[in-house]
Amino acid sequence: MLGPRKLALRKGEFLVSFLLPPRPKGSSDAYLRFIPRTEMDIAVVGAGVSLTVDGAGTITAARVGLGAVAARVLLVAEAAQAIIGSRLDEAAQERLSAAARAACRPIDDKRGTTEFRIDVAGVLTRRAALIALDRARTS
Amino acid sequence: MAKHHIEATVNGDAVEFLCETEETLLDVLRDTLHLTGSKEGCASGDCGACSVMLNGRLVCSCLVLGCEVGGQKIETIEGMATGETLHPLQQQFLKSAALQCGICTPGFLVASKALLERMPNPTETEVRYWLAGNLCRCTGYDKIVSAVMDTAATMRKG
Amino acid sequence: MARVVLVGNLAQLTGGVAEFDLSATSVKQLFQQLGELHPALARHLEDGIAVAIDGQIFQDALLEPIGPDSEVFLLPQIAGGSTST
Amino acid sequence: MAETMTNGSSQTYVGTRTIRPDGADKVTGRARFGADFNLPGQLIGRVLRSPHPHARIVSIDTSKAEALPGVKAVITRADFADQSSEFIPAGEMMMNYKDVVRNVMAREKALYEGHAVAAVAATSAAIARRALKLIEVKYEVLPHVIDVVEAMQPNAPLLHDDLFTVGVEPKPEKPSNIAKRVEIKQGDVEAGFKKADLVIEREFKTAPVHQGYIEPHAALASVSEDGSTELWCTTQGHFIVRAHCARLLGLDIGKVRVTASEIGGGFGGKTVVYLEPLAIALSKKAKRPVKMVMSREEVFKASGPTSGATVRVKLGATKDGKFVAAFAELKYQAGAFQGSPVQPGVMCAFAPYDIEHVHVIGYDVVSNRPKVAAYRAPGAPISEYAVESVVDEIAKKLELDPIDLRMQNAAHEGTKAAYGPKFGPVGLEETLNAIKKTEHWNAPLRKWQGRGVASGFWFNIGGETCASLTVNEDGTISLMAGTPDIGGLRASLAAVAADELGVPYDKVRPIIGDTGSVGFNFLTGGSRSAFSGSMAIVEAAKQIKAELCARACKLWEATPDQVEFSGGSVRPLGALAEKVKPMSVADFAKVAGKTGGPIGGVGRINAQGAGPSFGTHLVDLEVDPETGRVTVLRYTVAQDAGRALHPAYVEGQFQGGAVQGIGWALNEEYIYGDDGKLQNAGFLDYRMPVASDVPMIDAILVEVANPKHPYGVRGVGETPIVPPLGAIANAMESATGIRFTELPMSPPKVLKALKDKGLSRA
Repeated sequence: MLGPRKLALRKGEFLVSFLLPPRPKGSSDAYLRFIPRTEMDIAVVGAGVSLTVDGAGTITAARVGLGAVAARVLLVAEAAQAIIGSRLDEAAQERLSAAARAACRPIDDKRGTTEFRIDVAGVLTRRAALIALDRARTS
Repeated sequence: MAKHHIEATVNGDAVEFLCETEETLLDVLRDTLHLTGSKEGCASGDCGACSVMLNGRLVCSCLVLGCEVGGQKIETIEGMATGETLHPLQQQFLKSAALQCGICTPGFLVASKALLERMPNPTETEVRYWLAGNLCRCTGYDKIVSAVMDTAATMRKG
Repeated sequence: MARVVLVGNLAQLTGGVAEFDLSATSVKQLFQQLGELHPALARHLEDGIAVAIDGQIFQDALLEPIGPDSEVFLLPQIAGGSTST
Repeated sequence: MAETMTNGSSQTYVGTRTIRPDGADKVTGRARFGADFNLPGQLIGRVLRSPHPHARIVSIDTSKAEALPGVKAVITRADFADQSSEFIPAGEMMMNYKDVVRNVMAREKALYEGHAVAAVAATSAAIARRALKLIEVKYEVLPHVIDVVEAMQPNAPLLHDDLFTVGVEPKPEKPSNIAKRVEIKQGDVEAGFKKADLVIEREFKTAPVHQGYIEPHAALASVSEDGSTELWCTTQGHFIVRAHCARLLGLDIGKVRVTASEIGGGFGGKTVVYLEPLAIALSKKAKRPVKMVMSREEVFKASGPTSGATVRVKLGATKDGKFVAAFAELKYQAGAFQGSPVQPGVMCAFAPYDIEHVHVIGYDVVSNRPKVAAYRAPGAPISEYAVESVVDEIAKKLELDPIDLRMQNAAHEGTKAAYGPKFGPVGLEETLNAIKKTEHWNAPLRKWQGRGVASGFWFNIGGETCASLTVNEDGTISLMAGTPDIGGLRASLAAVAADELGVPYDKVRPIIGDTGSVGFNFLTGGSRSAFSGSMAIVEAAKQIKAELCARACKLWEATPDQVEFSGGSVRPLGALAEKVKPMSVADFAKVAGKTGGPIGGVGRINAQGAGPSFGTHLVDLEVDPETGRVTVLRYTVAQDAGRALHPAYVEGQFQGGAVQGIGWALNEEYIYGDDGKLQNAGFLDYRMPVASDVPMIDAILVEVANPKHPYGVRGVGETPIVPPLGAIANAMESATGIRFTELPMSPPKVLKALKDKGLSRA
C-alpha cells in the first residue's frame, strides 16, 4: 500500500497469499480503534501492538502499527523499541505513547482533528500494549 | 450490454431474473421480483433496512450485486412467517410495540432472527452490538432490544 | 371589558401600544375592533395569529367567545413537526 | 334521551397496550411505504442538483438530454410559474410560495449545494442518470456563507437582494440576510437583574442536525390528459401536499388526489414538498406516471434539516434560588429561505419557569444551507438547552439541588407563561417529583461519571381534523382518519372508537383515507394527531349513538327519555325494559337498510385546547478522559402525557425522543467544508445513535389530565427531544467540571477541553 487508493500492485497483478509466521511462546497482540460511536464508524485512529514476553515478563520483541494517522498504515519501529526490554512500566508506557505520537502525520477532517488523532494514537497504543501484554502473560 | 440471467432461490421458491451488472440484490428484490419488504434507507450498508439472509449469512442486500447470487439461497422478510403463523419475533415485536413507523422493522426482524439462530441466549449487550448495523430513529431501540430478549426467552422454553 | 395583550412583534404595528381594553365578545369582533383602532395591524390578524383566551390557546378560531373579564393574548401561531401521538 | 357522558362510558381499550391494527403488515414486509408504489408504464424521475452552495444560474440547456432516447420529459425553472410574495400558514410555521417555488426548483440562483436545478423522467434510472449529465448549466459562482453569525455580518454574501429585516425600526434601507427580528418582553429585565444576587450569562452554539428518518422522500405521480392528478407519497400531511402542489402547478385542488403511503419517519421533515411537484410536472409533460425517490445523500443535502444556532442566555436569581430576570438572544439559521423556528424558540426558552421579568430576542437568518423544515418541537431544543445549562450552573453556584431549584421556579397552573397567557393544569412539578423519587436519582457514581437533569416544554397544537366511523353490515366498524399514522395513531384511534361504541377493538378497522375520501385534515405535526383525531372520533361516535337511539325510539315506539346508549347497546329504560330487549350496534347494522339506511358519523372539528406537555430527563454518562469519548450509562424520562391512550406508544415517543436528543448532544452535526459543501451526507459520518450506543430508556408516564380533552390527552411526540441536550450537557459538567457550551460534544471537542484544563493525560 502506497497511499490512499494506491497500491504497489501493477496492472495484471493481484495478491495471492501472505503468510504470518508462527510466533514464539509468550506472544500475543491487541488492536484498538477509536470511533465516536460504538459501531458503524470508520476508525479515526487504529493501533495494533504485537509482543513477546520472556518468563520474567520482560518484553523481548514488539511491533507497533498505527492506522488512520498517515497516508498509509505505519509500522512504528521507534515505538516498538521503546518497550523492548521493559516490563511495560509507567516510564515505558510513556515512551511508547510518545514514540507513537511522534510518528503520526494525520489529516484534519470530518472524523477528527490532527491534534485529536495524534493524542488518541498515543493513548490507544499504550492501551493496546497493556492488553497484549496481559494476553501474552496468560497465553 | 446484455443483462445477466440469474437463477436463485428466494424464500424457498426458485426464481430467475435478468439484471444489469450494476443492479444490487436489493434492486432485484424490490424492482424485479416485487418483494418490497426489504427497504432502501441508504444504499451504502449503513442502515440495515435491506437486511436479508444470503446462504444463511446476514447481509445488506444493497451491498450485494444481483449477478452475484446465482445458485444461492436468499431469505427475506416476506419468508419469515410460516403460513398464517407469524415468527415468534414478529409476534413479540407487535406485542412489545417494538416498532413505530415500521420502515426499519423488516431489517431488524431479519437481523434478530439471524442472531437468535446463532445465539439463543444473548445478553442485552450482545443484542445491542448485533443490531448496531440496523438504524431505528423512532424507538430509541429500547422496545426492540426488549422484544428480542423476550423472544429468545420464549423460544428457549420451546 | 376584556383585557387584550399583544405579544411580540405585533406591538410594532400599533406604535408600541401592547395592551387594550375591548368590549369584543368573540375573536371575530376582537379582530374587527383592533383593526379599526390600528389599520396597520388588520392584515396581520387574518393569518398566523393564535389567540389565548384565559390561558387556552385557539388557532384559526374566529367564532370563539370572549367573556367580559377575559384575558386575551395575541400570539404568533404555533405549529410543530412530530410523530403522531 | 339519556345519553351517557363520553367519560362515563365503560372504557376497556383506551389506556391498554393493544396490538396495532397495521402491525401484521409492518412485520411481514407488506406495508407499503413511499418507494413501494409502482404503476404500469411508469418512468423514473431524477433531479439535477447544484454542485455550488451559491451561484447565479446563467443558463440551462436541456436539448441534449431531451434528445437522448428514453428521455420523456425534462423540467427546469421554466416549467414553474413564479409566485407572488405572500405568507401562508401552511404545514409548519409560515411559508411564502415565492420561496417554495424557488426551493423546489432553483430560479435566479442556486442557494445551497444540492438545490434542484432540473429534473428528468426517463424509461429507466440509468437513462435518467445519463440525461442529467447532458444538461448544460452555466453557473456564475458567488461567495457563500454558512454560519449564522457570519451571515449576519454587514459584509456577508447576500442571498436575496430583496430581503429587508422585518421587525426593526426604522425599516432598514439595505437588504441583509436577517429576515426577521422577533421578541417577547415581560416586565423590566434591567430592573429585574438588579434584584438578582447571582447573574449567569453564557453563549451557546448548536450545530445543524437532520431529523434522520430512515425512509427517503418518495413520490409517484400520474397526471391524465384532462389534468386529473393522482399522487402517492410519503408525507406527514397529504392535504398539505395537495394544497402546495395545486398552488405551484396551477391545478384545482379538487383535481388532485393525494394518497399518503405508510410513512417511514418524519419528525417534521415531511411537512413540506420537494419531489412531489416535480413528479407531477414531469408526469404532466410525459403523459406517463413518474416515480421519484431521493437517495440518502439527497435527503441530507436537499431536504429540510433544522437550524444551527447561536444563543446567549442571561439568568438572574436571588441567593435562595428564585429566578428574577431572564434575557436571551437567539440567532437561528433558516437555510436558503427565511423561516427558521426562532419564533417558537423564543417563546419556549423560559416557558418552564415562573419569572417576572423576561426579554427574549430572536433573529431569523438565511444562509447557504438547505431551507430548514420542522424538527420535533421546532426551535425549542436549541433555546431550552441553553437555558437549562444556565439553570444548572445557578444550582451549582448556589449549592442547591438542581431538581429543587427547578421545583422552586416551576410553572404550574395559573403561572403566567413567559410568552404571555396563564397555564392551565400542567405537569412540570409532577415530572420533577417523579424523577426525584427514582432510584436512579440517588444511585452512586464513580470518577469520570456524571449525572444531569433538565426539563423541557412544548406547546402542542390541535387544528383542523376530520375522521369518520362507518357501521358495516355485520356490525364491524370502519374508521377513517386523514392524518398519516407515524407511530401508532391507528391503534389509539381504534381504541377510542371501540370504547365509545362498546364494540371489540378488533372489530374496528382503521385506515388513513386519501384526500378524496375524507374531509380536510391539517398534517401530523405539533403532536396533534392522536389528540385531535380522538376528539373527532368521539364526535363521530356521538353522532352514531344519537342515530341509534333515534332509530330505537322509532322501532320501539318510544320517546327519547326511554332509551339510553351504554355498553355498546341502546337500552330501554323503565317500563319499556320489560317489553323490548337492548339492541347492540351489530343488531342495528342488520336492520340498517330497513330503519333509514347506512349508519355512520363524521367528526369535523378544529380541535382547540391542546395542553402543553412538560418533561424532565435524567441521564448518567461516563467520559473517557483520554479520548473524550462519552458513554451514556443510564437514562430516565418523566413526561406529562395528560392521559396515555396507548401507554406503549407513548413510552416509545419518550424513548425515541431521548435517543434523538442524545445524538444531537453528542455526535450529530452537519459538517461543511470551506467550499460550503456538506462533507457528511450519509449515515456513515452523520452519526445517529446505534443500538449499542444507548442504554434502556426508562419511561415514567405522568398523567395530569388535560381538562379540554374528553380523555384528558395531551400531545406527547415533541417534548421528549427538548430536555436531552441540556441534561447531557449538565451531566458532562458533573463528570468533568467543565461547562460545554457547544454542540455536539463530540470526542475531539471534549478531549481538547479536558486538555485545556489539564484534566487529560492524553
